[in-house]
Amino acid sequence: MKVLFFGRPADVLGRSREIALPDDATVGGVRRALAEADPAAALLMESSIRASVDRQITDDRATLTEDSEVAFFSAFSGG
Amino acid sequence: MKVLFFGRPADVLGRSREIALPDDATVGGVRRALAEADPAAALLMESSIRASVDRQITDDRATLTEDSEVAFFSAFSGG
Amino acid sequence: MRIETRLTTETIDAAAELDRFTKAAHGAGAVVSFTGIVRGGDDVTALELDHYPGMTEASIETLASETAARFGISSLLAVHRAGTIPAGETVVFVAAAAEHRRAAFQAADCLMDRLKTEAAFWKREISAEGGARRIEPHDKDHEDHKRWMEDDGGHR
Amino acid sequence: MRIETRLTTETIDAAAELDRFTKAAHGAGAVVSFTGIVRGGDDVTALELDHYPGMTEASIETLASETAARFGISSLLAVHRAGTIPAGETVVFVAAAAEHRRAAFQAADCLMDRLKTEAAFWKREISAEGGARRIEPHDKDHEDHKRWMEDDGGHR
Repeated sequence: MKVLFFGRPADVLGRSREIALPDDATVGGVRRALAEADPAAALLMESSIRASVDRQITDDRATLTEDSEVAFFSAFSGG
Repeated sequence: MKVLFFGRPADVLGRSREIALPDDATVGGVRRALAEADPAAALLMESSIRASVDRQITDDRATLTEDSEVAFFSAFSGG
Repeated sequence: MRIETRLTTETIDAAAELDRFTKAAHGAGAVVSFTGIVRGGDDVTALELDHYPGMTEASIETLASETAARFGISSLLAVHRAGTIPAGETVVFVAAAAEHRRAAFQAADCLMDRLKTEAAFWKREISAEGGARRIEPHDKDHEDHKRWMEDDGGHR
Repeated sequence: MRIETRLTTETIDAAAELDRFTKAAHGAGAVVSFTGIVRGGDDVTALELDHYPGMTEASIETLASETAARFGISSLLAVHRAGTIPAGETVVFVAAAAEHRRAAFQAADCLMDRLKTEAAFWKREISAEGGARRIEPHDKDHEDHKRWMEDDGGHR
């Protein structure tokens, strides 16, 4: 599955990564899988890093399939 | 001396009048002289009708000469 | 601090004013504009704004200067039309530029509230039949105006 | 109620947007606009705004719709630029039209405060040497944003 990064996560991890759907097929599961596989991804465990599934902001309990588009991002800054 | 009217006073009295400088040569004196000479000018005695001398807003105690330009007007309404 | 005020009996082109104002407001991060348009309907076809030459211009200048100083505004523009203004046309245009948006919003907002009750104009609504109805500030205008008097103990 | 939102990587012409918006806002008595401009200086030559296609547009649309409904706005426009925006160019333009000026001011002001913290953009300052510094909302932005959450018990 494809995971996208925006803001501070993108600064550290680049724009996207392709990973296997973890056994814990939730947003929280993907967060932990990424952080365990790469020390640089530790920032994904910060509470300020929010997530979306298929472009809808969700919490860590949201469940995923292989086709889900997951994104992790720091605080928005528009205008 | 010339007295100008704006707003409600102008609706009733027209744009201006030429009068002799009253013995009480103050803004209040002009107010009373006009109201006594013409019943239509009674509205000048309303407290909401303000006055200016030479385009500066003043109170009724301001003193006048034959050359003063006095104006009486109702509430401003700009914008 | 750059302050420009103008009284005109001609049409006001709000977009052209904004363009010129923004181009001259070097270094500003925020520009807020207000366009006041004569509303038709209820048989109103125009507003007629009488003014007192000399006193009216001075009243607008004073309000603009006080507003710019109060909110730390880098550029402020106020263009006010007088005479007969048909429904759909612009009666007043105000623009405020500042480093940050809060000051620009407050300055434009405050200046409009003050122009409503402190700029030396007298207003009548003209109807299709040629009737004229005198308009004075509403209670709402006085309430809006009062919002700006609490912080500084009044400005008159 | 007419709501238009647009995300663009092209230059925003604030004056042209205001002109078009005001002409279409029939019957409005008040139009408030906000132009946000990239400030240079301190070695900043541009802002770089990253966005998430689809999610960003939806976030702007939601904010505009909620703002228009909340303040009873007849027309609302929000144009937001993305990509690299040189100092001196417009990053965001917002316009609100209403019957009366208070609603138009509040809507433009509130929409800007919400766009700052709720529109899905991520911002970096680009310096002359090519360096990039990540920008996140300031405390001031969060304070500004909170002003609009007191009346209605929050809108998230």
